[in-house]
Amino acid sequence: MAMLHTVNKSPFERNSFDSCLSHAKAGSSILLFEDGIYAVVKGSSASGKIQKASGVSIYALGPDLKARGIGEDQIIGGVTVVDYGGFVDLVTRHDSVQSWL
Amino acid sequence: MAMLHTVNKSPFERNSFDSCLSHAKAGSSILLFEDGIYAVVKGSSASGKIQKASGVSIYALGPDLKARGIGEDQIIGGVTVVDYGGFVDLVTRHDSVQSWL
Amino acid sequence: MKLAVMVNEGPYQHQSADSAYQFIKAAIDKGHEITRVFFYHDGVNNGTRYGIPPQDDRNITQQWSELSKKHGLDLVVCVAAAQRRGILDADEARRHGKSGDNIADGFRISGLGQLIEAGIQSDRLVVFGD
Amino acid sequence: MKLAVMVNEGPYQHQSADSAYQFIKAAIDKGHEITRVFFYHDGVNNGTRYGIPPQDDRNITQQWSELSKKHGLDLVVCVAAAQRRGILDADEARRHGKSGDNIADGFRISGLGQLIEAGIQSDRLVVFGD
Amino acid sequence: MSEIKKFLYVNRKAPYGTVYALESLEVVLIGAAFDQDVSLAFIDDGVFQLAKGQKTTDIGMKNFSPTYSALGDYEVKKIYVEKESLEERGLTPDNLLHLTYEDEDEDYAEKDSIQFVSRAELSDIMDQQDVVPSF
Amino acid sequence: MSEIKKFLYVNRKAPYGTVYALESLEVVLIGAAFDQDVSLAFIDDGVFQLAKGQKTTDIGMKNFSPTYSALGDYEVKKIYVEKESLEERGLTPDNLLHLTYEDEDEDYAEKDSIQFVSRAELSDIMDQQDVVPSF
Repeated sequence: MAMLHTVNKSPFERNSFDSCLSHAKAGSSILLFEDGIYAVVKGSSASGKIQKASGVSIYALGPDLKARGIGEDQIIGGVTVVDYGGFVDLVTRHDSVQSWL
Repeated sequence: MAMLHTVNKSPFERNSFDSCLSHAKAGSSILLFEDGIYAVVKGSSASGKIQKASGVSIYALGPDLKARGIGEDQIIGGVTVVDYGGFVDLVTRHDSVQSWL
Repeated sequence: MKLAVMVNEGPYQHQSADSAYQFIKAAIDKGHEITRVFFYHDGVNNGTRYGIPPQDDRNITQQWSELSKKHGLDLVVCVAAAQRRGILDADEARRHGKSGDNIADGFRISGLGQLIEAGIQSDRLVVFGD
Repeated sequence: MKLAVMVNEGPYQHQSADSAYQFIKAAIDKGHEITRVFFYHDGVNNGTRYGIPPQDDRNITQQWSELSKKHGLDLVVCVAAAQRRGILDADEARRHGKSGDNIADGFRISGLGQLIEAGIQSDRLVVFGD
Repeated sequence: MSEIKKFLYVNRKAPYGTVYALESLEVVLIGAAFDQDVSLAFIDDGVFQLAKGQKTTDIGMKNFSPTYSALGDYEVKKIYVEKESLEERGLTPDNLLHLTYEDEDEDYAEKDSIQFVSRAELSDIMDQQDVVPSF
Repeated sequence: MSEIKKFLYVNRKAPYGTVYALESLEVVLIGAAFDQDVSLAFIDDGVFQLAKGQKTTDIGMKNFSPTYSALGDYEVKKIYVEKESLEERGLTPDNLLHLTYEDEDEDYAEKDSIQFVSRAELSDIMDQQDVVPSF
């Protein structure tokens, strides 16, 4: 089965992102939103961890990036930016959803 | 001046404890309470960091230890356990108080 | 597809309620059915009609009420969590001898079974929290 | 010594309100003066009298009201934060056309200046939050 | 419709500091009446919820840890505790409550409810679920 | 009584995900009327509060970042940003708002409000304060 994991917390403030990464299986996806989007900022201590996660697709919510002033040129490669409609599609395309609160 | 720092968050869940440790000056004190008390559990990945903090006095709130089932035999050496009255004394004995929320 | 949503935090303090609202609007736009929005923990505070946010900011409770009216959204506030935190409908207020109630239009108070039921009857459960 | 306290979280969801209460009781027992307890952010939710916690649990709002009555504690709820979150006294309710108010005994609604003033006039400010 | 779904309640937060542990347990107890396939996972700070010897009198809050011992009576038998989470926190299985249930298929023999699993095993368990309420 | 106290507002949280950044700023604006010695520190995720180019339309929340630029008019001139916190988060000073105030002692010359300081320097600054509201 393919699971969608969501992370809404800053990877610098909480362990949700680290814990999610260490539990997400190959073939699953992670959607970063709210303060979770900071994990994809280029040059940050968190973004290196993402690049090591193999077989997991990474998504980030565009509206939350924009709100926080993080331009798409500031984020690492390999991340797909989606809007709320894309968030909905991710939920329906995966078999289940786990929120890392 | 001597500052009292308080940390009420788990060192495994948040960065408050790490950030507090890296900002507390020699001569200041740190009081761990609520979920912050988990930092003093012997053998945990957090307690090693405390032992490296030199010149900073570490206190833990007894009522919060007891509530969480952490016995005094489970905590590292060099930590002074206080009750709410002791918390008050720490506040009045230091020049100012900073809460790491 | 049938989607159920749980909201664990109150309005304003955390973004959870805003994110849930935006997610649900987008899901409705795409033709999905929102079987239920279940408000738990501090999430019950979404259901107070006493809030008066600044005029240049959004009114989260009013947004929920309007979305519910427009699309027949089932907004359920957990009774146990609501009692702890002081969210009451007229029945609850009467039964517990409180002088008034504060629940907003479109919200109803019910038990935790409504969350489990939504989980069983929906294709997905999505949780928004802290 | 003169101590001021700020509480940033609502009751039950976080331990902050409980910790602040225990701290204040201990400070009073030691003969210190609590100049003010300022409730900010979700902390304003400590001031609702509509809460009905389970009978085998503590009633945080009632604890505050009783402590205030016994020791003349000044319990101040920030007006801006309270309006956002739906905590109203009779005046606020009337002014904003709300059908009722929900503020508990011993609490009063006032401005943020009361926090700054407490910081200036007290020997220490202690913050309890998330 | 008699579809059985797999519910996994994921507990990642410590008790008392926040209400999530207590109110999550309330959901599990209500949910037990619905005849679904129920599991509980305790990972990260969630493992602290199961610490034995909790005494809350001095913080003025209700000690709800005895309720975990009642889960067996509610037919909640699959309780997964992540080994790595325990170890990182300086805990061993001996620090935890001993939770049991009566196996009706084996003449009501008392059996352990807690299974200590690795992070990798827990990832597999998570991946097989239909509904994952998190708190 | 005309005692001047040193107030340091410590901001450690990102904007929008939680309300603390916004409501902290409201305290600073009100506090500015009290003629105290006011400083602001942005450390950890607090540095994200000062990111330039914030556009909140799509999340339906109010963009309050322009208010930081008004701090100079409120005589709030000492804004400390921790270098290490910026670096760990992949940001540089160029990613931040440019905050200024007019120096009345120098013919109202425009000066930078933000001072980039090291963690060690910020520790010293914290240690000298009388009142440290945190959010």
